[in-house]
Amino acid sequence: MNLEQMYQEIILDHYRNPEGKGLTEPFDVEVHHVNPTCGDEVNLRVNLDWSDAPGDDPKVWMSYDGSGCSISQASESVLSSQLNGVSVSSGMAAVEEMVALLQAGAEPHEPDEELLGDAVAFSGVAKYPARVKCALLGWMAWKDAVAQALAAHAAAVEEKRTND
Amino acid sequence: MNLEQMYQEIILDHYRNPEGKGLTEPFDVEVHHVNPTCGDEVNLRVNLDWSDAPGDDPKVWMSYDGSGCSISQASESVLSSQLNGVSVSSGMAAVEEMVALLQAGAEPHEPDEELLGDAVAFSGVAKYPARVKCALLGWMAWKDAVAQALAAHAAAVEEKRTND
Amino acid sequence: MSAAVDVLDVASIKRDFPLLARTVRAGRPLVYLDSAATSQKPVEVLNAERNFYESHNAAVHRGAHQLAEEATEAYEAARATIAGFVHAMPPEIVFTKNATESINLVAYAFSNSTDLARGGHPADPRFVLSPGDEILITEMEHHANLVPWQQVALKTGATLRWIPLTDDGRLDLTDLETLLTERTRLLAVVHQSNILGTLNPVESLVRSARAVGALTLVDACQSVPHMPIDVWAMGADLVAWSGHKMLGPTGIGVLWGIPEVLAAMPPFISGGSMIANVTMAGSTFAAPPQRFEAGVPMTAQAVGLAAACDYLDRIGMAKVAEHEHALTSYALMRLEAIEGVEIVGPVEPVDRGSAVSFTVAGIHPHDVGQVLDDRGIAVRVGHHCAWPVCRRYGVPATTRASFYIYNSTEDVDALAEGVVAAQEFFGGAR
Amino acid sequence: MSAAVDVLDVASIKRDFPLLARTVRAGRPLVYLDSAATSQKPVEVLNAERNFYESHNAAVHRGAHQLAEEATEAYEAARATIAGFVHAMPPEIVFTKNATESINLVAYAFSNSTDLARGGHPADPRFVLSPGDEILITEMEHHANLVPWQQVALKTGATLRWIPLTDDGRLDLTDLETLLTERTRLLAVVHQSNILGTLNPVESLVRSARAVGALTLVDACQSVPHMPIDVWAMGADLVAWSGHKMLGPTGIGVLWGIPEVLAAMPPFISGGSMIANVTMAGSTFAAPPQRFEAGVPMTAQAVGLAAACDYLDRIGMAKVAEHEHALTSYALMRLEAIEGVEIVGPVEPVDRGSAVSFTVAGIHPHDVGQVLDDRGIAVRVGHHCAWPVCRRYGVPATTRASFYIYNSTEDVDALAEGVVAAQEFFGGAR
Ligand SMILES: Cc1ncc(COP(=O)(O)O)c(C=O)c1O
Ligand SMILES: Cc1ncc(COP(=O)(O)O)c(C=O)c1O
Repeated sequence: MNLEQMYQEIILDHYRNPEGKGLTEPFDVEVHHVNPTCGDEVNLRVNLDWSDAPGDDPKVWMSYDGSGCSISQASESVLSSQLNGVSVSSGMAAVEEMVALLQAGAEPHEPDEELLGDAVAFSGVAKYPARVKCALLGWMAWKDAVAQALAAHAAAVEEKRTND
Repeated sequence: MNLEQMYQEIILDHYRNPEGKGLTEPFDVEVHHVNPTCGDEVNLRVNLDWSDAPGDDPKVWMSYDGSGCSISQASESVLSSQLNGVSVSSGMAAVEEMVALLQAGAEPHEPDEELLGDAVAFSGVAKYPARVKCALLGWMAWKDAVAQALAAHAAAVEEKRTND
Repeated sequence: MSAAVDVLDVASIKRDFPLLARTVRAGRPLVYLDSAATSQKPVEVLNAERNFYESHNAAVHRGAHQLAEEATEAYEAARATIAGFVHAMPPEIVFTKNATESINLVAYAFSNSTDLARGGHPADPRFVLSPGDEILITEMEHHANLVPWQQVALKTGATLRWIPLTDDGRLDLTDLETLLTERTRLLAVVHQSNILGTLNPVESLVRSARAVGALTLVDACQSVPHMPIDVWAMGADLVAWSGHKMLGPTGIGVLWGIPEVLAAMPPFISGGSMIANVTMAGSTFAAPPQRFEAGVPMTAQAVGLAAACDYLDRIGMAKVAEHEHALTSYALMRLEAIEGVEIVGPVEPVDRGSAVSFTVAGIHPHDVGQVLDDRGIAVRVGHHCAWPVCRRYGVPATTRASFYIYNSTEDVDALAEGVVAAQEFFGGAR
Repeated sequence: MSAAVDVLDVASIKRDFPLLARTVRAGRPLVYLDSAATSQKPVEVLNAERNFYESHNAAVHRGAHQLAEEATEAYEAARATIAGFVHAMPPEIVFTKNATESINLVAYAFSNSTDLARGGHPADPRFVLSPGDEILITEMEHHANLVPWQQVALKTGATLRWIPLTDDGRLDLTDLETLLTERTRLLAVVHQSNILGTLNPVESLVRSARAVGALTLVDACQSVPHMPIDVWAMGADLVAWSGHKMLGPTGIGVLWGIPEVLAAMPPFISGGSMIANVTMAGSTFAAPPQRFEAGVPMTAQAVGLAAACDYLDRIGMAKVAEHEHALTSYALMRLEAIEGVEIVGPVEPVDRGSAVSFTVAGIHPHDVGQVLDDRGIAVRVGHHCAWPVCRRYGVPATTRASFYIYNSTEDVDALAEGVVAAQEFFGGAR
């Protein structure tokens, strides 16, 4: 039955018991994303950890809080469990992969389970275009927040250099 | 053949040899009417003659000049020959009758030949809605001009009364 | 467990609508409960459009050839039919692309008149706004009758005010006297809310607005399709609605107006076919409705909408209203009987139409909608372009079922059973 | 006396157009020479629209049910097809009701930005006008690209200027340097004149305008239907055209724009589906193209227009242009050979399209059109919504024949014979 294909047990589990929900400190950037067609909302914070970052690829810590449908809530929970403490580069790769999975269209996309972990459970959502935005809401917020944090960091470095 | 039904010989005659074309003086009111879809234009002057008018029904003298298609030009010529020197009331009745003739729609209108004279020849135009405005251009200008002249006369009388 | 008997012969009506015969998802028969968003089209409407294209298509009001005459005749006959449907005369009917354009046409009459007056050009003072002037709407407006007025306020310096809502989904008229004053230049109000279903007392509101000298605009998107409407009896200066919600094609809307008011409004969209005279240096404009119909119009769509009016007239709008009233009463009863379901809007089937919004405790509307969809039941979920209403009632969104002539009590039963199924499916949730 | 051989297989194309099989007046076969006003529709376009209504109709971008998904998919797929037709990307395509609305959308970007800036609200300076600023058009614009700019000038205090015409129907660019200066904020120019047939050198004009910092808008109503168009290669910021002139349904038009330019433009028509966030106090807006598509759109019409693009693409736009060029050359030759006939527009078939306007000495265009109509030949007579062009050439009106893919050299023969017949009929006139 279609419904179960979309609402995999793993999604319902994340929805019922969301992981890591609640905003934490410290953070570099907080973003607020909304899905204008249904009113789902997420606040998402990221903190870049340059401590043992190989060159320009820091670790990203995140926290979030949000409200919305089961798909958006479960997806944010998976995001939090999957992308906490990963490097920017592998996090961005995971986001790309999630987008590819969800916008697969007619030909199904064979997901990279390594990158996505539990998020592969969202493959069924690709068949429901109206829900794709729900599943991507948190992931797009993460991408936006990280990009902002990187830009802020680059600006700070640049300022320091000119001041020196 | 349809074409000859519309372009009755009498219409073509009036078109080739228009009657009374050219603006004359004196006049009470001049109006300028245009058909915005085709650019046909008419200038029309009326002069009310109250000399032996029974009460409020003066005679109307008119002159005109215009450019446009055969139908509008012929119709203005007929108007000029038909409605020069008639009383306002019978002129207005003729205009009404002309409108009824031209907007007859599916059921043909049996025209009042007494009132319309040569203008009955325009009955074929009723079948061509796009040309009805051409045939009515001068007649509508006449009606407008007479209404304006009557209003101006009434205002003058009223002013005279209050001044007295 | 069907408790009521349908007023209309739904089975026979349904046969006129090809789309309603299709199945969705895994072969489920379609139960279409989203007519407040857009209605389905009877074959008669599709045939009317197609016949126009196949036999009479040409640019209207322009050519001297036979096709152009026929196209013009078809377009103007459609105007007459649509006018008759709401007891109006043809010159009072302006064709637009949708109700949103109709309302914007009025909004731009204000901002354009204000611009013209500022530049020292003639403009009817009723449409010229200054800071201190007020536009009054309600908190239950569709975005289409809210956002344009926010824009007018931004552009002219006028103030936007609104009539608030009561907890049971009606206009709170307690402070009407402080909201509707000589400062009010326009009252723009929805006749029937697309989210709450509330039928507003527009006649009396319009009378009060007229008493303080305000112009009045009624958004009748959700009433013209569903009940007998006499625009003159309503009493407003201007009334806007869409064709696609009343069995007509997409791409056509209507603005009705009192001739004298329409005549006082400057052009909105300008171009061909709306002019009286054009030179490079300046132009003058035709009288309404042509003044507001620039360019080649939605001719085939007007013809289709007229066919829709004929179809509805044959059923009879009083019967349509009666049928929907019965369905709505039954739906309210069935939904209220489900524990955890909360109606957003009037719970009494009095002065309300057939849009029924609700929430289900613990289940997001998107998820309710998904379970219903899986069962072939098409409802709408979200804020229904009336986001402030959701905020007012503290819900992120609602699930909305809405009924029309092709819906039956069985459809209501399917809805109620679907909601229970959603509760079972998400049973374990918080 | 058919001298040329048609480039396209007209007989076979004609069979795709149901209307072209009909007769007019007293049983005359129809010769349709009025495609510059509106084109006829192939059965494929009618089927696409009907199939949408019968199988996928729902409100787009709104529902979570299967029909809503399908309708959204159909609408966005149509956008992609139409984008591809002019070598653009889908987000660069805004749907409107006709080209007139497309152009007004740009005109209102100027007047609305000016209003917002006056009120101290943010607005992109490129769209804010003040006295001293200039808008440059040409003397051969259709009213749709003239009257809106007159209105903008009235509202903002900007000055409207225009490039004059040469005696042979082309733009007179002699004084271009004094007309196009740093004061010029916008150049709005027609690609191909609907009355003269002239094909303007828009690429170089647009380059000159860009050099002085002006925005550029091209009215491509008469070029997109008739020749291969690459909007990016054209070089303008914005390009407008209509669907109904290119085999598509009535009620749909297009505005193409450079994404960055569209993004700088404030909303035009506002309401549902174009917002990002709405509260009673204020709203924010979606990115283009949604920002400019308020309300339930002309969904079925977009689907129909995409089918029209597919149909034309299958023939090949280069072939379409070649076919029309041959017909136009032949028509110019045939008409010029008739004593008393005067072409209004370029007489050489170079840089000109298939709209051929002419006058016949001593016979008013209305009367010429009537005789042609009586013979089954549909042409347009009048000022063709380009009244200033008639004034420029000192004629009250013209007769215009215009050709498309379904016209043949026999149609040109019929036209020429019809003109001679008109001369015979009115022979005795002055
Ligand atoms: C050159 C040109 N511009 C603009 C228009 C207006 O197009 P529409 O009437 O479809 O809005 C037309 C057609 O009438 C045209 O030929
Ligand atoms: C109450 C109300 N007003 C306005 C609109 C806007 O109508 P449209 O989208 O057809 O322009 C709608 C429908 O969406 C509505 O329900």
